[in-house]
Formats: sequence, structure tokens, C-alpha cells
Amino acid sequence: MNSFGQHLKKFLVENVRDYAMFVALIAIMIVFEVLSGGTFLSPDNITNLINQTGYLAVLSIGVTLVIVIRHIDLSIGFLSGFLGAVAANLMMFYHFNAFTAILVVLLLGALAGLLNGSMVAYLGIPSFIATLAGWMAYRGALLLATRGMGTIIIKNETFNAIGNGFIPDIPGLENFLPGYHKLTLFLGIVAIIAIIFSSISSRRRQIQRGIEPIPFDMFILEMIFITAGLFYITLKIAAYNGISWTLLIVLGVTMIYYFITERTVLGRHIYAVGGNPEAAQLSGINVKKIILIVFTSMGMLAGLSGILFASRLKSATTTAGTMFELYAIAGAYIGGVSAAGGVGKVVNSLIGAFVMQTLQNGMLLLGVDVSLQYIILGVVLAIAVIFDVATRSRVH
Amino acid sequence: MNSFGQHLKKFLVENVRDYAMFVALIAIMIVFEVLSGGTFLSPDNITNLINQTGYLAVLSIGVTLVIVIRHIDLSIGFLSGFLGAVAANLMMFYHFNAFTAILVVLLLGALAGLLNGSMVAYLGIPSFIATLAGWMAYRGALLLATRGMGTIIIKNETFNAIGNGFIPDIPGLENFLPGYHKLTLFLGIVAIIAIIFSSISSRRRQIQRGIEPIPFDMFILEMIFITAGLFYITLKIAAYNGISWTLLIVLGVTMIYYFITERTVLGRHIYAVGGNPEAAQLSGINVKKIILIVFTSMGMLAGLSGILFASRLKSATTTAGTMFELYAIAGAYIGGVSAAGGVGKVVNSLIGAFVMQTLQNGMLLLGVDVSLQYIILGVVLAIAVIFDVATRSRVH
Amino acid sequence: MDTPLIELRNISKSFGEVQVLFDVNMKVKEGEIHCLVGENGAGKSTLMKILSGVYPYGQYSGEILIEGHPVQFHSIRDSEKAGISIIYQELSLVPEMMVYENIFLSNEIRKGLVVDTEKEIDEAGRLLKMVKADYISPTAKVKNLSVSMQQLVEIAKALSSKPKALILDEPTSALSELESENLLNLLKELKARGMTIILISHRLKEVLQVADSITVLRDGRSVAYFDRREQEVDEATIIKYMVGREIANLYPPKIAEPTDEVVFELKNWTVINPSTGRYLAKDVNLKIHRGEIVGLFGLIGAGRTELGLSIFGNPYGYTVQGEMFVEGKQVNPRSPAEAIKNGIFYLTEDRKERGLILIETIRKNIALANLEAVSRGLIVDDEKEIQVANNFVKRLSIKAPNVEAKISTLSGGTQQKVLVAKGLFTEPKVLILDEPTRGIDVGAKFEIYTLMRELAKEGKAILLISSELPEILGMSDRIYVMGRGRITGELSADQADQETVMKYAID
Amino acid sequence: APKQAAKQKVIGIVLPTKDEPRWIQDETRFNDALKDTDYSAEIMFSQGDPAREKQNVETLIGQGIKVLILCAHDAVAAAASAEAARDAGVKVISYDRLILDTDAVDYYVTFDSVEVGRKQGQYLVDHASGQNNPLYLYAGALSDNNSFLFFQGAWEVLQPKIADGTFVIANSTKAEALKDKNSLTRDEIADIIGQITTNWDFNTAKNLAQANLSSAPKTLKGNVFILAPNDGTARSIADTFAADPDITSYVITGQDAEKPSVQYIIDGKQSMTVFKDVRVLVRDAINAAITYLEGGEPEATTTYNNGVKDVPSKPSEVQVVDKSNVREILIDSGYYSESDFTWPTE
Ligand SMILES: Nc1ncnc2c1ncn2[C@@H]1O[C@H](COP(=O)(O)OP(=O)(O)OP(=O)(O)O)[C@@H](O)[C@H]1O
Ligand SMILES: Nc1ncnc2c1ncn2[C@@H]1O[C@H](COP(=O)(O)OP(=O)(O)OP(=O)(O)O)[C@@H](O)[C@H]1O
Ligand SMILES: O[C@@H]1[C@@H](O)[C@H](O)OC[C@H]1O
Ligand SMILES: [Mg+2]
Ligand SMILES: [Mg+2]
Repeated sequence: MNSFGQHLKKFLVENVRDYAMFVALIAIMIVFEVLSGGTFLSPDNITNLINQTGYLAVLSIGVTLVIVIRHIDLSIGFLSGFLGAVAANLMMFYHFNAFTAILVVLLLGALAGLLNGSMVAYLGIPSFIATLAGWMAYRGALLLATRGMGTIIIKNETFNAIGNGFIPDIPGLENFLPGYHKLTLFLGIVAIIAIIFSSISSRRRQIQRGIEPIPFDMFILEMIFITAGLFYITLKIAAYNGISWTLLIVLGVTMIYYFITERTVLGRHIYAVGGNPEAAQLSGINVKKIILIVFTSMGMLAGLSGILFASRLKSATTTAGTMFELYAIAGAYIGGVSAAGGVGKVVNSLIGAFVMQTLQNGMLLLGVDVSLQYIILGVVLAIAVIFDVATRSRVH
Repeated sequence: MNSFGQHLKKFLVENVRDYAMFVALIAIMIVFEVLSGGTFLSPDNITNLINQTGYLAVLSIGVTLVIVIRHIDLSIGFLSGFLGAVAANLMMFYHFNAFTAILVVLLLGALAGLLNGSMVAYLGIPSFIATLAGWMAYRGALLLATRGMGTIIIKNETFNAIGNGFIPDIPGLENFLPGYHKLTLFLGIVAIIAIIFSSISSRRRQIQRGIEPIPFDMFILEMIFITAGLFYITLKIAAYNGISWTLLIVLGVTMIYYFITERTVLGRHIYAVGGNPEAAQLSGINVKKIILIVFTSMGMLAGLSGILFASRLKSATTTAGTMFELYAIAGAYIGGVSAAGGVGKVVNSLIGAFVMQTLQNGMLLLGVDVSLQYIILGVVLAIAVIFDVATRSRVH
Repeated sequence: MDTPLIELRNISKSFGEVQVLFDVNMKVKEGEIHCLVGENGAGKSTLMKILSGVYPYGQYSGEILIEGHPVQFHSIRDSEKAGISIIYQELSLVPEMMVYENIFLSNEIRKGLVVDTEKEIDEAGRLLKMVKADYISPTAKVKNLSVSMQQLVEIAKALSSKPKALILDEPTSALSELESENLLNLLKELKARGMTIILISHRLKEVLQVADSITVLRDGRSVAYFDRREQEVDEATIIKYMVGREIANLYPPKIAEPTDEVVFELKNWTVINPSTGRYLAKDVNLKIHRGEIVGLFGLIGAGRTELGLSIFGNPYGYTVQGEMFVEGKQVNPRSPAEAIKNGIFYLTEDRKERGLILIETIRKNIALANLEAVSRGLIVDDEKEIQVANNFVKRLSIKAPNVEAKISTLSGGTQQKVLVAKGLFTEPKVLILDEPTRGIDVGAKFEIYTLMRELAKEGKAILLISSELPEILGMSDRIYVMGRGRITGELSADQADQETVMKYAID
Repeated sequence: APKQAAKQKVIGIVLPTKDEPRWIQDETRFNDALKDTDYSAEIMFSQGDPAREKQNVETLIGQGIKVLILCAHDAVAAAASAEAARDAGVKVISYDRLILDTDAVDYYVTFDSVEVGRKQGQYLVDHASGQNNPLYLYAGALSDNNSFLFFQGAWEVLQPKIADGTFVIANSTKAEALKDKNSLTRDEIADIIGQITTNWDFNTAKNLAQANLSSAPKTLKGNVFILAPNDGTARSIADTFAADPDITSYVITGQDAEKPSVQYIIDGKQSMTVFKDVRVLVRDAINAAITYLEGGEPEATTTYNNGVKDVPSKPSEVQVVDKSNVREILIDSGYYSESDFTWPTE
């Protein structure tokens, strides 16, 4: 028993950085749940929260890589807004179907990102200022794109489902577990099993490689936490309408980016360029190409964010995208990305975006005055980063 | 004659960086003058332009030093707005007189800057994120400060004169040069003479030290340009209401900051910290102190900007300060400050801020559509920086 | 066969309008160790960067031949394919990444779409063993390794592409004698296994220890080629070709004897890294007399830099205990500024990163640490500053068009002199020189040594921190040896020889 | 929001933004009106952000409200929020701005925005005599649909007078080009607004007014007429015109009867404002909500078509306030108290 306590302490101290965000998120959630008298963790609010975060989450993920390679992108907010308006225009006035419109918008986003990337990589313009120019230009472009109608109502069911709909349930199971979304339960359980299996096998490999793994009791503890957490969320979501399309997309994007950053050559090169650009260059990595790729991916995600946002509101508005960039960047920083480059995980940025949105959602539930909301957000952001810096320097 | 041509060419090529901004500014002005059929350079528009730039110019000057020491301050916009609202509150509800209110606000600004500086210097938080937290917090604070009525009307003649009034003329000279503001003419001529004298003496010293000065013909040319330019502006302003209080303040701030950066030990230390913080530290410079000083000065200038803005509108509004930071930073970048640290002149940033405002003012005069205004601004910003980077690398 | 493995013919290269290589020729035979020597700025690194594809075909003129066949490298990858692998002068690892990730950077082992991590870790282990560094874990983060360990990782990385030829650009400049020794042995072993090696070094002792053949570059021209299997060469000959004149003695003779007066003293000086609790220096007792040059020798990581910094006002906030005296008076400087006021100046070993402001002018750098002296009140007197800078330029024969020249345009040796000038302008009584000749060439070295002698004569107390034993032995009146944070020995100049000092150092 | 534990929190109110004074007034009035009922309400602000607006609505639904009073930041984009509420069985009252293109609106309380514009235009027409009076046009934000309605109403009234030469447009080439057309398309209005927009921002209004005055020849100065879209921008535009020595007199419109502008009217610095009695609007909204809560249908005097459905509505009167009737309408009715202002000592 005593050794369990010791293990736990050691584990927590050593991994404080990696788990701090989760702990913070859970703590914040519990506080809101108590203060709101149980509404915060209600199935519908959890689902809302997820859908509210979607368009920021994908931006946070994209901008994480931009910050990892020591750059910044301020243009993403209005780019997202502008591209949402383009999608609306395409569908409503040029009769594109949803899929083609989405494709075109993602492509345009990639192009816009490529342009930013080229200015940074080939002309050597500091990204702050290159993308600030984009910020202005896309703001104007958004006004142009929406000026015909002001707001463009999107009347495309397929498109609008992205931000408002849910995946269908398995047909023919209406009487089994009524009130629950069966496919959601099923997918949740599959995910849990997959995670447990892959954790066990990665632990086994660690041992084989002679790398000391975390103690067995801690491992079990970790598994219990993950399982419980995932199962809880699955249950909550399933008790409402199940997995929303937004959630599915965000999860998909996260998994793709997780995979790219953690497992592929490209991912490794991105972190190398961020960690030491000269070294990366001298190792034969084409640094400019990496910059282009990262900015292009950012542009594409801005397009996706614009789609999620427009779909959620079933319309493109004249001010869509305002301040998105700042919130997305804040999410990434809360998730622990470092301005010094080379450090930052997409999953953590996703959590960071959720922390931001959870705070806002919770404060809305509690009826906090909007002026105080801003102040509290600012303070929490500062605390999060102070904590981050403090724990990081301790481990160092 | 031929040698004059050669000198001119060589001179222009070598000094393209330093003069580019002036040339760009003059070019833009001429374009607008022609397109507007002579209104752009009318006495009243020049005066308006100066007054419209004031609150951004002081921010640009302050943020130049922040960027020089390799940091950024995003909080300055809403801080400026918030402090303007504080001034309004103090005068309207607590019956402070204008001077005390201004003093308190400058002090509060300095304190806010000190707080930012401490987070950066002592807690090691990246300035981007520390000041993003401030951005949120001050936005909330501004809403709180104006929440009673939304807008606070300022009914203090002294205070409102700052943004709307002009310096008095010399009394008793009504019949001499009627239609001109004599004090303005006088001050303008004094300034021109001072500049000519100091240029001659600095040229003489260069020669004494064995540093090759610019060729004599180029020197004469430069003098003619400066004299003509200053005289032209003086005439214009004098033909309207003379020097505005805003202009006086901006000129004062510019001179103080010019003096500090170019002539004092503090200025040297600031640029040293920006050029190489490690080396500065090992030269006995207290780097943290310098960071504190620069952020504190920034905060104070944000206070001044808030005062200029509130005075100009004779009121404090809920959205005052929105985006100021981005425009101020853009001004500094147009003026050639470098994100790599250690490079950037306050006078150039002032010109940069003028370039931004000139564009906006000119486009308003010509009745350019707002959406296009944004796009044009973005494109000009990009071109300015591309040009900057290109000429810099050539000289290098 | 007599065809060389690598041949460079008439290579010329310019940066902008400045030509730095002029028709350089070089031949490297298969399986030999070939050394490339020359003064700072002679063009060694540039030449090797051409050979390794950093400056691709088209950016230079001349020909590269591999096994007699002309080749065109358009990228680093091309040269790698041709079997050439290079370790750059600047360490080029990514600190935040793990050892195995660095080793396979841009050379990843793939399994379909993904990187085969397992295989990379195994393979990294094998490569580390090959460079006798199996004590380094492939999954350690590079930032947690010492400089010498990082150097070995670099070599493992270079070997990962299974090259025929390995180029090392000054691999030992940041290593101590012992570590250099190990590295040279490793190179010999690699040679024994058939590898061809090109080594660039300023340490001629090392060169003579391992070289089979030598190319000397001077001012961008190849001025000499020696094949030691055919002809004897000695240091003096090489130096003669390098600098274009004879240098009889590397170390100028003493011009005055130290006095008995103790100018600087440390008593029971202890320095602790507060975040790890590790002792960086423990119970150090040390004194320097007026006019004395005291050598402080130790292996890398012995803690000399930390000791120097702790004396110089402790800028990085170590925990410091003990007493310090300057001219008999106890002092307790809490920042570099206070240390400077107390007559102490420390010249960093890292002149580019921590010593100078590269984008600024000579004059501003020289005056920086003592601006008050050229100021009236809070205002800097430019005239006075320029005068001061001009005086130093003359006194130290700093080679520059004028004092308004930017530091970044100067050669390494000249930069080092500016750094020295900056230190001297604070008028220190005690001058701590940390690796003052690291990476600078023989000519510049000699000038720095001469200056040190003059300063000693003027009555300054000098602490010379160095990892080069000959330098310590050649310059010091007295020597302290440091090992793992402790003073392990003290020797007078006449007692000291290579073996004794080394013995204390590894003690 | 005041905590009134005993009361049932079944009404949700969502207002556009705290960044505009107008809505801070509405918040106060709602709080006042609710004091005398058995219900309490949660009031939220969307800060001009439709996403936040939707988030607000979702939160309120989650809290179990039964009636939603929604003043959309963007009348069109709010459809998604309204539908979410409808799906949760919540009645939706559209407040001040009609939610368009959805059948998920149950009731509409409003001032007639086009009428606001007409009243502004009419005031200018009524005060102009003779020919060639310079007319300066200003508008709200391109991003606010109301800007279009206000301008449309004003244009309807002003255009014939421009065409007959009573007014000459001083500051918009786009409007000048369309001066013979009485009913404009949205695109045409957008073109004009793009040139004369204040963005509802005082500083932009001031910069624009200054630019206009700089480029106006003397013939377009003297006695001028100014269409200013609301009080905030009217004040900064009025200040700018007052500072120009070539302007002898100006007539300027406004809207909202903000306190500072009422003072301006008393002092003769602003000519008029269109008073939208928020109390009436608030009362109608609350009454409708209570009627719904108690199972009834609120009374409607007319309907508005929102593109999909005819929404039952009871529009409130808007009134012109100027120096002649300011005391009567704003003070005597108890909307503001006399001590809020300084009055000329006669
Ligand atoms: N990228 C570059 N741009 C301009 N000049 C350069 C560049 N790289 C090197 N040089 C110049 O080319 C010359 C040769 O430099 P190089 O680095 O090859 O010398 P080196 O012999 O390796 O010197 P060291 O012993 O100091 O490493 C120097 O004068 C240097 O300033
Ligand atoms: N807290 C710190 N911040 C910045 N640099 C540091 C800090 N602590 C140590 N350093 C620097 O790290 C470098 C590497 O230190 P290392 O331990 O390898 O050598 P060392 O102990 O200085 O050995 P030597 O005696 O050879 O100088 C040194 O140059 C030292 O100045
Ligand atoms: O009352 C006005 C409102 O209707 C409009 O939408 O925004 C500006 C306000 O002045
Ligand atoms: Mg080299
Ligand atoms: Mg050292």
C-alpha cells in the first residue's frame, strides 16, 4: 500500500505537465457541475459543449503546428469566416451541392495557407505581419462575400447537418436500451477496448526495449481513469442524441493530426524544424517545404472551421471569424504549446480549446456577467500558462 | 553634373531602407492628392489626418520598443480603451479635474504595463500569451467601466481640448499675415533652423572622426528636401487652426522617445537587450529591469492613447480600443522594426502609423467601399513588409 | 588504385560579391584520414559544405569527382546517396527530440506510412555501440546530454546512412583533451574498418596525431598538400603555410613577473544548481596575484564556466556559498553589474551567443559594459565613445574598416578581440577569460596571448579557463586543476607537465 | 442577473451586445419590468457573435426555460437558434429584430425599423426649404440588417426631394448615381452603405465626417442636412460639423433617445432623435411571455412576413423627439428623470 502511495506521488510529480490539463479540465467541470446544480454535466449540455467547441478546436489543432514551427497565423479567424461565406455563396447562388462546396472551400483554404506559407518561407516575412495582412484582407473579403445579402441563409440539409445533426442509430434496435443511442454506445466501447489493448501492447514493447515503463499499479490506475472517463462521456452523449457530426469530424481531424505528428516522417520533420531549424536544414530536411505544408494545412483547417461554423448557424454572417484566431491560439497555449518551438501536442491543444469553451459555457450557465466572463477568461489563461511554465521549469 | 547623378544613384541605393518609408508616404500622398482633386493635402485634411493618427502613433512608438526587446503586447488596445473609460469615470462621477485624471490614468497604465512586464520578466511567460490574457481582462474591465450607461459623455473642456483643440496664437498680431497661425509658423521655422544647424554640425563631426559623410551635393539635397517638406506642412497647418494639442503631444512623445533611444544609456541598454539578451546580461545590464521598463512605458503610452482617443470623441465608449493593438503593431512593422529584436526606430514607427492612417483617410476621401478598404490595407501592409525585407537583405 | 575516393578540382565560390574560395584543389584517398587545416575564414567549412551539397551544384564553380566520376550534388540528400556524410561545425541536433529520432532525422526507417520506431531504436542502439557510446540511451532527450555525448550522437547520426566518407568539421573544439583523445581513437578505429575520414581542426597536435594526409587552405586557396606516408611534416611547417609566415614560438614569453600581492581570492567557494541540487563547485580555494596569469584546467563539465559565472555576480541564480576578496576587501556581488563595479570581469566562452551583439557596431559593443564611463549623466557622449573604441582598435589591432563596422561582418578572431576590449574597458582588476581562443586560428591566438602578457605586466590578475592543455601550460604562471567541481590540484608553472595535470583532471 | 430564488426562472432573454449602449438600456428595463411578475429571467449578451448567441440559447434551453425572448445580433443567422429552441418546446419571441426565414418564431415585438428611417428622412425634408440644400448621408454597419432597413426608409422619403433638387447629395457618389430610383435593391443599398458606413462606431463616424468635410466644396457647406443613423454616431458627426467654420447651420437626425443625445437636443447640438420607448417593447415582450406561460396566445395587431411565415406581431410606435417636445415625451412620461439633464436657465 505504502508503495502505491509512493508510486502515485512520483508518478504525479513526474507527469504533472502531461496530466495537468486533464486535471484542470475535470476540476473546472466539477466546480461548474456543483455550482450549476447539476445542469452542467447534463447530456444535452455536454453535447452542446462539444458542438460549441468544434470550429475552434480544429483551428487550435492547426495553429499548434504553426506555433511548433515557431510561427503564428493571425489570419485564420477571418479566413474561416470568409471561407464559410464562400461555401454559402457556392451552395446558395451557384447551386453547388454540399460536398463539392466543401471540397472547393477546403481547397481554397489550402491555397490561402500556401500563400501565407510562401510569404513566410520564400520572402522571409515574419509570420506575424504576413498573416496580419491576411487578417485585414480576409476581413474585407468576408464583407464583400456577404454584402449582397448581409447574411446568407444556407438551406442545404446535408451541409447544415454537419453543425447540427447526429449520426444515425443502428436501425431495428428501438426496443433495446430505449433512450440511448446504441451506435454511440457501441463506438464508445470499441474505442475503450482499442485504447486498453494498444496501451497494453505498447507497455509490453517498452519493457522489451528495456525502457522502464510506469509502475504496474500506476498503469492500472491510468487505465481505470481513461476507461471510466470515456465511458462516462459516452453514456452522457448516448443519453442525448448520440455522436454529433461535429464531434465525429473533430475526432477524425484529431486522430489524423495525432497520427501525422506522432507516427509519420512528416510529423517528425515538423517537430525537428520547430526544435532547431538550422539543424533540420543541415540534416537534409527541406525547411521551406515544411513551412509551406504547415501553413497549407492551417489554411485547410481554417476552411473546415468555416464550414463547421457556417453549418452550425445555418448561415454565413458578416462578422463570422472575428477573434477566432485569438481563442484558437489561447487554446493551443493552454494546451502547453511553446513559443520557443518544437514543443506542443495536438491532443493537448484540443483539450486547451475545450478548457476555454468549458469556462465560457459554465459561466453562461451560472449567469455570470459578460464583463466578468472576459476578466475571468483572461485570468484563467494567465494562470494556466504560469502553471505550465512553472511545472516545465521544475522538471527541467 | 554627371557626378551629381552618380552620387544620387549611389545615395538612393545605399539608403533605400531609411528613406523608403518617407518615399512611400510621399508617393501615397501624391496619389491621393491627385485622385481627390486637391482635397487630400488641404489644410484641414492634413490637420485631421494628424489628429486621427495621434492615439495610434503613441501606441506604435511604445510597441516599437516592446518588439525591439523581442516581445509583443496585445493588451494595449483594450488597455487604452479601458483607461480612457477610467478617465471619463474619474472626471464625470468622481469630479476629478482633467490634470489629476490624466495623471491617475497614466499611472494606472504604467502599473498595468508593470504587471505585464513582471509576468514576462519574472515568471518567464511568453509575452504573446501574457498580454493576450490582458487583452481579455481589459476588455471585460472596459465593459465594467462603461456599464452604467454604455457611453460616458465627457464634459470637461480642458480634457476635450486635447483631442480637438489647438494651441493659442500669439496675441496682438491679428493683422499680420491674416489667416495664418503665427505661433505655428514661428515654431515651424525654428524647427527647420534647428534641424539644419544640427545636421551641419553632425556632418562636421563625422568628418572630424574620419567617417566618410554623404557627398556634399547629397547633403544639400537632403537639407532642401527636409526644409521644403517641413515648411510645406507648417504652412498647411498654419493656414488652418495651427498646431493641435494632439500634434504637440505626439511630437513631444516622439522627441522624448527619440532622445531616450538614441542618446541615453537606457536606450542603449534596450537595444542591447533586444540585440542579444544573453550578452546584455553578461555586460552587467539588468535584463529584467529593462523588460519591466519597456512594458511599463508601453502601459503608460496606452494610457496616453486612451486619453487622446476619449478626448477626441469627447466620450468613453464600450468598444474603444478594439483592434488598436493590431494597427499599432502594423505601424511599427511598416516602419521597419524587426521581430528578431534589436532593430527599429521610433521615428520610423511614427511614419509607419501615418502610412496606415493616410491610407485609411485617403480611401475615405475617395469614397472607397469599406470592404475594399480592408483588402487594400492588407495588401499594402504585405507589400510594405516585402519591400522592407527585400531591401534589408540587399543592404546586408 | 590511385584514383582518389574524393577529388575537388578548381572549386571557387562567392557569397554575393565576396569570393571566398579560389580554385581550391583537394584529394582524399580511400580509407585514409585526411585533415583540412587553415585559419579562421580560410574557407574550410565552405568547402566542405560544397562537398556535402549544402551549397548545391550551380552555386559554385569547379568539379567534384567521386571515384573519378564527376558528380553534381543538388542537395544534401544527393551527397548522402554518394556516400558522403558530414558533421557540421555547429552542433546540429534537435534538443527537444530523443537520441534515436535525431540519429534518423531525414533518414527515417519507414514501415509503410509510418516511422518504424522499434527498428529505429534498435538500430540507434547498434550505432551508438559502434561509436562506443552504448551508455547513451536511444530514448534519452538530446537536451539532457553533455556536449561530448551530443558529439557522439552526431557521429552515430552521420554513420546511420552508412557512408563511405565521413567529414567532421571541428568536432573537438568543444571537447576536453580526454574526450578529444577518445574521439580521435574512434576515428582511427573507423578508419581501420575502411571508412574514409576528412577532419577539420585548429588543434594541430591532433592533426599530427591522426592525419595520413593534410591539405592547407589559406585565404580561400589550397596552398599545400602533404602525404605523411611519403613525407614528414611538423607543426611549424603547417603553421607557416597557414599564416603565410613563420611563427617561431606559439606562446609569447613572459615580460614581467607577478608580485606577491593577492588581488583576488576565493575561500570555501561552493556553487549549487538549485533546481537539481547538484554541486557545480565545492569548497574552492583560489587566489590570483597581481600580474599573474593563473590557468584553470579541467575537462568539459568540470564546472569552470559555472565557477566563473558564480564569481561574476552569479547571473543564472545558482546557490552560492563562501567568501570572495578583491584586493583584500570582501565583496559580494549579486549581479554582473556589481561584479564589474568590484573590478571583476568575465569573458564568456560563447562569444556569438553570449558575448557580443552581432547586429551592432564595434563601438557600441566595446562601450556596452561600462557606458557610464562615456556618458554625461544619463546621456551617452558619442564622441567620447568613439574615441574609446578607436583607442582599443589601435591597441588590440582590431582589423576593421572603422569602429562603425558591424560585428557580424568580422572574423572570429577579430570578434574575440572586440570581446576582450569590452572587458578591458570596464577596467577590471580581475579578468576571467573563459576559453578565449576557442575556434580561433593560430595568428589570432598569438595576438590574444601577447595581449594577456601585456595585461599581466600592467598588473591585472588573470584567470585563464581553457580545455587546451598546451595553452594552459604555455601561458600560466600557476595552474589549478578542477574535476567534478573541486580543485583537485595546484601546480606552479615549472612543476606542471601534461601528465601531471591530466592526472589531477581525471582524478 | 439578480438572484430571486423564489421566482421561477422560465424566461430566457438574449440581447445582442453590451458594446452598444442601446442594449444596456434594454437590460435595465427588462429587470425593472420583471420585478412585478412571478417570474424571473436570465439575461444574456451575445457580444455581436452569432456563435455566442447560439451558445446562449443552448444554455438557456439546458436550464429549462419555457419562453425565449431573442434579440438577434443577426436576424437571419438567428434562425438556427430559434429552431433549437422550438425543438426543445420553447416558445420564441423575436425582439426588435425579426428572425427571418424560419417558422420557429411565435411572436414578434418590434419597432418598425423602416419607419424609423422614414421619420428621420421626413424630419430633414420638413426642415428644408428652397433648392440645393447639401445633404450628408451616413449609415450603420454593413454587417447589421437594420442599417439597411433604416436607410431604405430614409431613402424612400428623401429620394423624391433629391430628384426635385431640394437636396444635393454631398458625400456619396454611389447614392448620387442612384438618385432617380426610389426603391433600391439590397445590392444598391449595400453599395451606398459601403461608402457611408459608420460601422456604428464613433471614431469611424468622426473620421468619415472629417473626410467628407475636407473634400466638400464651399457650395456644399453653409446650411446642411445630415442623415445620421443613430445617436452615438450622430453626436460625433454633429461635433465634427460644428467645428467646421464653413458650416453655418446643420440639421441632424438620430435614433434611440440615448441620454447623452437627449442632452445634445436640449443644448441644440443634435436636432432630433427617434424615440423607441423600450419600456413599451419590454412590456409587450414580457406580457407575451407570460401569456404563453399561462397557456394563452398573445394579442396581435398585425403580422410580419419573415420569408417563411406570417409572424403575429404588435409593433410599437416610434416617436420623433426634438427640442420642442423633449420634456413632454421623455420627462413627463417618466422615461428619464429631469435631473438626468441640465436645462437651459430661461
Ligand atoms: N553564408 C555566408 N554568407 C556570406 N559569407 C560567408 C558565409 N559563410 C561563410 N562566409 C565567409 O566565407 C569565408 C570562409 O568561411 P568558412 O566558414 O568557410 O571558414 P572556415 O575556414 O571554416 O573558418 P573557421 O575556422 O572559423 O570555421 C569567411 O570569410 C566567412 O565570413
Ligand atoms: N542556468 C544556466 N543558464 C544558462 N546557461 C547555463 C546555465 N548553467 C550552465 N550554463 C552553461 O552551459 C554550458 C555547458 O555546461 P557544461 O556543464 O557542459 O560545462 P561546464 O561545467 O561549464 O564545464 P567547463 O568547465 O568546461 O566550462 C556552460 O557554458 C554554462 O555556462
Ligand atoms: O437602435 C439601433 C439598433 O436598432 C441597431 O440595430 O443598432 C444600432 C442601434 O442604435
Ligand atoms: Mg569553419
Ligand atoms: Mg565552459
